[in-house]
Amino acid sequence: MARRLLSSLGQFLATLLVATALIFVMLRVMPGDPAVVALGINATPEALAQWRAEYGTDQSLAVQYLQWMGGLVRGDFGMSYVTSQDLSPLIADRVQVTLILVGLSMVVALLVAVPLGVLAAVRHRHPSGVALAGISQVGVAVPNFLVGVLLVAVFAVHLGWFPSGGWVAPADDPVQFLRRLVLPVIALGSVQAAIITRYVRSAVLEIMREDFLRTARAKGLTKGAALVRHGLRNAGVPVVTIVGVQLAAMLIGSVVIERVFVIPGLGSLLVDSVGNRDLLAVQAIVAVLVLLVIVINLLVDLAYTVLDPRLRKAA
Amino acid sequence: AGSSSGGSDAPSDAVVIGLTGEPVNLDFTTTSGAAIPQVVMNNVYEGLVTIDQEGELQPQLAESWAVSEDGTVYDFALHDGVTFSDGEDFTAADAVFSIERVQSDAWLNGTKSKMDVVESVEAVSDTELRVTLSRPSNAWLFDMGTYVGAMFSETGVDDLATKPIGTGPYTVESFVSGDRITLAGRDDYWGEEPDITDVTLRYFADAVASTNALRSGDVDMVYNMQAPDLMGQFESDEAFQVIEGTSNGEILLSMNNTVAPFDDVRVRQAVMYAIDRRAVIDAAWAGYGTEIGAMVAPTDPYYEDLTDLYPYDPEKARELLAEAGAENISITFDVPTRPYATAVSEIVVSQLAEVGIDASIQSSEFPAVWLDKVFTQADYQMSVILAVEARDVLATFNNPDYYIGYDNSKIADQVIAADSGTPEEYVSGMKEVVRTITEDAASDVLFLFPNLVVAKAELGGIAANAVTESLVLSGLTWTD
Amino acid sequence: MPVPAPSIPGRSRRRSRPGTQLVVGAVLIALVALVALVSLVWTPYDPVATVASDRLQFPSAAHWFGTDRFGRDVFSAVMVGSQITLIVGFIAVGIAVIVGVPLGILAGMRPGRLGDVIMRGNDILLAFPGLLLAIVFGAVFGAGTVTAMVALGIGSIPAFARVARSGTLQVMKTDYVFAARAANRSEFRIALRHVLPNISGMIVVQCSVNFGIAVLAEAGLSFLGLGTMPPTPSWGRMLQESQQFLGSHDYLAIAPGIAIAVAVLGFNLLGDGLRDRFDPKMRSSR
Amino acid sequence: MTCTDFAVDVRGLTVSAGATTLVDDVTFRIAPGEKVGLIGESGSGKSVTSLAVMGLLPDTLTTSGSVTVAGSDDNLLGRSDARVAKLRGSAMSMVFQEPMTALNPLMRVGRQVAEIMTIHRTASTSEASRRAVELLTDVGLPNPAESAQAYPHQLSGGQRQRVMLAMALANDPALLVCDEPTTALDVTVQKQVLDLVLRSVTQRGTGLLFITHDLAVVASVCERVLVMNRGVVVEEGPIETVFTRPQHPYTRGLLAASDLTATDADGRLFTIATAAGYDPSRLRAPETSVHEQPVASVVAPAPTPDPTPASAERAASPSPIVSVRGLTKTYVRSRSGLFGRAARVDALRGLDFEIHEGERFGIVGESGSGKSTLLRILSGLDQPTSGEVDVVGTSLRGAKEKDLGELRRSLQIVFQDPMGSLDPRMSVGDIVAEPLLNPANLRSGLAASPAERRRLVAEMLDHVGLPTTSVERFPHEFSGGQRQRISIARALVCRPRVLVADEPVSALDVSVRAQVLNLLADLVDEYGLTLVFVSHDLGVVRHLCDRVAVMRDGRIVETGPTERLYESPTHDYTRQLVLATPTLQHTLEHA
Ligand SMILES: Nc1ncnc2c1ncn2[C@@H]1O[C@H](COP(=O)(O)OP(=O)(O)OP(=O)(O)O)[C@@H](O)[C@H]1O
Ligand SMILES: Nc1ncnc2c1ncn2[C@@H]1O[C@H](COP(=O)(O)OP(=O)(O)OP(=O)(O)O)[C@@H](O)[C@H]1O
Ligand SMILES: [Mg+2]
Ligand SMILES: [Mg+2]
Repeated sequence: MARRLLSSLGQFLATLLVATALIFVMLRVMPGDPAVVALGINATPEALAQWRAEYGTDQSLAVQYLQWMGGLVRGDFGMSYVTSQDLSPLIADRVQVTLILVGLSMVVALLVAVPLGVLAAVRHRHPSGVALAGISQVGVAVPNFLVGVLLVAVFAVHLGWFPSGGWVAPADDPVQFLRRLVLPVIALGSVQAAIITRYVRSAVLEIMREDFLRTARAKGLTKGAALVRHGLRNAGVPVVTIVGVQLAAMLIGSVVIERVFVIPGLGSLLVDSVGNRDLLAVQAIVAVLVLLVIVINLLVDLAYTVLDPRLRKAA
Repeated sequence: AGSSSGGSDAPSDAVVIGLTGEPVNLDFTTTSGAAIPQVVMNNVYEGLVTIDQEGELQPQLAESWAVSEDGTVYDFALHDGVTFSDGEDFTAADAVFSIERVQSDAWLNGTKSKMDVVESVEAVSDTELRVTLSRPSNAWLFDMGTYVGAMFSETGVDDLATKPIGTGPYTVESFVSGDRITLAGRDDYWGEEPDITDVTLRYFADAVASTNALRSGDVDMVYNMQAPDLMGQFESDEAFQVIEGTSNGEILLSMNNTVAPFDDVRVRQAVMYAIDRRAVIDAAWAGYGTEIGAMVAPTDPYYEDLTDLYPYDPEKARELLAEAGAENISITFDVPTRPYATAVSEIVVSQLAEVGIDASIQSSEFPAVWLDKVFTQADYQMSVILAVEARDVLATFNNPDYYIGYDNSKIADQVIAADSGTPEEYVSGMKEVVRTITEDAASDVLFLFPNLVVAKAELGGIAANAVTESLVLSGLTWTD
Repeated sequence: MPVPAPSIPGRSRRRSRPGTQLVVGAVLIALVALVALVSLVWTPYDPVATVASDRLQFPSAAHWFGTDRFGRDVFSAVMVGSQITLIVGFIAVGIAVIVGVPLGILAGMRPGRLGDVIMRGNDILLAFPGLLLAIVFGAVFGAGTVTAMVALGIGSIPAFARVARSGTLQVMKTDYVFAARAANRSEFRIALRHVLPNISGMIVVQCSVNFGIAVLAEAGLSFLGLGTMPPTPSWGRMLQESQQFLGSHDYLAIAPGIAIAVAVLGFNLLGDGLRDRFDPKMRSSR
Repeated sequence: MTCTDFAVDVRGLTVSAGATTLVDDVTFRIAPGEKVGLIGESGSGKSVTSLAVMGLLPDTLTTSGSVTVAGSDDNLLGRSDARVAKLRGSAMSMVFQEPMTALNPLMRVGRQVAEIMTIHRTASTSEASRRAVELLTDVGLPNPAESAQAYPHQLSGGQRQRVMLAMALANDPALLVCDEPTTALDVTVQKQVLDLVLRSVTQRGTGLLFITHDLAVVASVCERVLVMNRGVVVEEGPIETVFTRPQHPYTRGLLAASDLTATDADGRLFTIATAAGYDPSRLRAPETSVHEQPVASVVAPAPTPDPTPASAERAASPSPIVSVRGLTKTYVRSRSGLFGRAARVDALRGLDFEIHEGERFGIVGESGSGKSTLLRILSGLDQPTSGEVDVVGTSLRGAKEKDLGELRRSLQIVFQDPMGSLDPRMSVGDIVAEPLLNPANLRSGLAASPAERRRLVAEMLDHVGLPTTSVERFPHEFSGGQRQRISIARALVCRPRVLVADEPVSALDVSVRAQVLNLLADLVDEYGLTLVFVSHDLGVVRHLCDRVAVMRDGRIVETGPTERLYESPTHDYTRQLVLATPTLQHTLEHA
């Protein structure tokens, strides 16, 4: 167990190192001189030179990379070329927003999807099960931004039940915070719920064919009880996989929903920074997103170990 | 910062305004773009003079001023008892500092050239300021009413990007990038204190989101609304008022005069004939907008209706193209990623196709890519942009190094003569200049951009005419 | 009988008739493909020509899905939009297959150091979701259809490499591979003759799944303005543009919305159907 | 344990899937303490019958008839799942075939055993866990307290099967159903488990329904037997009677094909088709026949057309075709799933032996003893860790792929799983032709042209008794026995000198097994092959081979001529193995 953890951690760090190098190189190819972008159109050559010296963009790439990495290790993303603001607090803010949005949506999705998926599997021959499977299939096919746009049109604009978007920090006003989250979480969560329902259904269907479930029934459990006691945890492994994959995809995929609901998340910041050619910001955001994805993958790996004793090394 | 939920239950001294196009920071001395002065001018910063809703010069920090006979010496009498938001007194010394700062290296914004005519500035006393110009200029005092003329505190320029300090009625309370800026009214404002003391400017990445927020009561006013097709829905709704203000912004179909095929005046003229500007306004901007024919807003003193110069005439366009040997040409069309630009571009492409110009759209992210590629490097053939600055016809065409690349040899002397002449000579001279530019089809001004404002019916005092970049907040008030 | 046969990838032993999912999926995809093909030679109107006098007309006999704010025929635009959708899907999936599958097979056939290196690289790539790549590539190379499909393609390489590797590992354990090696067949021949055909089922399933993902991602990118550029019709951008007409001209959102859903649903159903057909046991790639 | 006079009473049980009837009108009754066997070939409906009794059939199947279990008075068929669930695990229990998958991999086995008691509230939670350890002790699990804490994957197959048994017996059921509980186990382990089952049911007076395809096993466990064929019970009666005086031809066929010591007039094993000539009563015959038969079997199937009959004693042959010195093989596993296993596995720990041209060399041993590893090394598919291996003049130590062309021309393999060894995506023609594409073969001009290759393939298919039209078809279109023929055809198409076979018949039904063994024997003779034959089944090796090596834990513990080894094993382990292998004769004698 400890060794597995250690090797997971080692892999994690190596992945991170290579990934950051990749990000750095990739973004150096980006067109547009950051100095010109930052200073605007009529800046004098001296001003540009001064700016470059100040921000270190006149240094060699290797030096720039090392400086950047040095900052990363200290949790310092540097200063935005465009806004001249410290990126670290800004990104920290945005990460928080995205994590809340994505996390909450996933929780909601799981709360809906697990029971529905199990139901759809157990009743896979009944009309209700078939209907559930069909609904989830359609749900997967609907783009979440369409759901978002429709939710706004109906519940915010027409009925006025919820705000059409925006973000209020939970500490500032918990009630507003929650009210504003309702629609985006539904938009993001409902499509996720459809995806996860499909996976839960097929995982449970597969588990229902397993011998040990028959054993459990032979012990005197009814079908349902056998499934609950013995099946669900086993079905957990593929579900954890898909939850990990979806979480990783949502971190960036939520940008569309952030746009629809005017939520200042990390993805929106990325798109804005790309538009502003805020090189350092883009670099930092991509690094953070990649870090989060890697962390999710690591957690998924650990979750397997917790769920499945076969993956644990003998002590 | 988060309590500004707006809506009917909002306190009567608060207002939430929805905007699109967020400033990246608040320092217009180093960063270009209209978004910054929109927030801070007249609200946080003030100038010696200001420009009112009708486009007229009005005193602001200067009580009055006198101009010498030869038009080169301006004597300003400044208000007494004006303080900056950091508590410092505003004196003539600050004015000297501010004007000289524009000329120094600290000011990086390109508009600093507007201060080039200033030869010297001196503080005669705490409330007396003398500015000497190198030559008479009709334009200079007007420019002093824009953000070039903003008055800074000598001790308050350390962190312009996030903490602007001015003499205006508001201070910036918070700036949540990607979301909102909040302004708070000052208790110690020297002038009349505004009714609304709690202003939240919320920024929306797209126009529909901002109107949705208005409908759902999250914002009280959407200023410079970018989804004109939604106007109809608001017009028919009692709860809202819809104002079509004027602006100084022209939608300019820029043609690069230095590269083929637009280095040929006939091709440029063909484009002018090929485009049905009324149809462009109708399709791209739901009919809101005014044909003006040249890059001069009707609020400018030297405005002249030139819309008849190039009527919609595709036949003529084809003839001109044939004459220029430019039949069935292909061009690239760099379109900045702004709603008006994408909307305009689609119909322009379609109309150009009618006369045998195959324009392929290339999207340029705005501002960064567009500024870099089109504006700075002039690496483009055709583009479209909303030119928002006031009285910018000369900035655009009287400079062969500008991205338009218009050959200004014909107008350069006329311009100096007009600027240095009497106000009457100024007006007639400028009309002449503008006519020349238009006849040369330097670029096509598609229409004057409307400043569409939608607000709750009870909100009064909306400064709907965007004569300068500034959005004046101090007049706002709830009317019931 | 006494010892259970290992799960062998490949065709199912019973030649069952295709399931409803497969049929419905295939029909939907055929529909989209047909529309795309027809739109190559014929659309009711020129989908990009603006007709100012015809703007914002509700669906009618003349314009089945109405017209947009430029007076363009929505039906024609939806038809042509299917081309972009299919092309993006094909290229994205194609890139992922062409790069991912050989890498996965190589990693599976050389489970030692080489395989480890490949899979580590794959894990790193896994940390870059396709949408993220598309946004960043858009910044680097300019946003557009090509950038989007390449980015989405690269983003799906890990999925294919994983599937191919896990399939290859299973195939390499089978006795028929041992038999082929005992017949002195070269590794390359084994990969070609035994591994590839036997994992092709899983690959096809993965293709179908990723096709759906690519279609959705392209729509999302276009919605953000980072995908297909105007005036080329794209369903995602049509949806984005329809937003300001919601409530007054809903049909502008409905047509592209349904088109996206039909395409994605089609590919997902096809994928599920194929999965059932090829081998229900072979689904998880982890 | 109940006042009823039966453990289970099944009447007119019919199970159908749509239009097809899987089980047709089956009626039987098992008295308390009675041990009844249910035999029949694969697919005859044994499992369906047992699942129907337990109420575990999938919903897609429809049932009629009646099943009554002691403790419930009415027909269980058609009752709700909840109703029947109350009886499962208390009144009736079941042990399944596959010990690898029948236990929940995520739950400690102690809890799984305890659960059956808590479900039926026969014990409180704490009591149940205590009882679980007791039960595990009863079924002879080593360190029961510790084992209770283990997860299934940490136990061996035999141990898992004991856990299943402990579970099944926990609530003293009136009926225990065992569906092939030992087929996945080694013979020695099988013997232990069978003994355990017998002991347990006898002690508790439990009625036993024991399902197997292995006649010897059923003879050693049961008193009464039902013979099933295509869903119909064709014969029923005491073991004695049924096995010695079978009334139904199918029963007779099964018996004949199962008896590897009996051969027909041509010296070939009986199949169901040729069973008419079989005399089942020989199973009952006194001592003499036991002596006589093996002799006959050695003599009979060895017509030895080989001019130099391979005698086991003739070790002095000049150059052995296979020669192995100090062979070891160590696998380094990246991830070890097994309890306390190190990452290194010594699969082979120093082997020395020789095989001579024309010899039929058998290798027996239990699962994991290294038989397959050895074969893989002999065929150049794996590298030895140390030691010298010479096969048909090629030294395999450190040999590169390109040096092996000759070896692969001369040595071919037949594998155990008839489906898994044929690429499902290739036509039979392509499969069989594959060895001909060996560059060494192409160079030798054996089958340089496609036409020539087609001819050779057709000829070979004909030889193994498959129609020539088979070339166009795909493996899934063939039965298990036919597939094994394809495998054999592939192995022999390039006329190798050595044929290596890894458990080629253990996945086959007895009747098919006999056919395939006959075919192998014929072809080995005809082509003058050297045969290396691996099996865990002593009977098969005994029938086919003239010299045998017994493997255990990566070592050869004993080698010698087949008969000597069987009659007078010198090594303890060999003796154990021989004793543990149930044969019809033995069990019937001792019945
Ligand atoms: N759920 C089912 N649906 C349809 N047919 C089935 C089902 N289960 C089993 N069968 C069929 O019923 C027949 C009898 O199967 P069963 O499993 O009882 O055979 P068996 O005698 O136990 O064979 P084996 O020795 O291989 O276990 C087979 O032909 C099988 O294909
Ligand atoms: N590729 C491998 N990697 C690691 N260990 C292996 C490998 N192949 C075999 N082993 C191990 O080597 C030992 C011998 O295995 P082998 O397959 O030769 O046994 P066997 O006698 O053929 O058994 P069976 O009768 O079950 O087929 C076992 O412990 C097995 O787990
Ligand atoms: Mg069975
Ligand atoms: Mg083996």
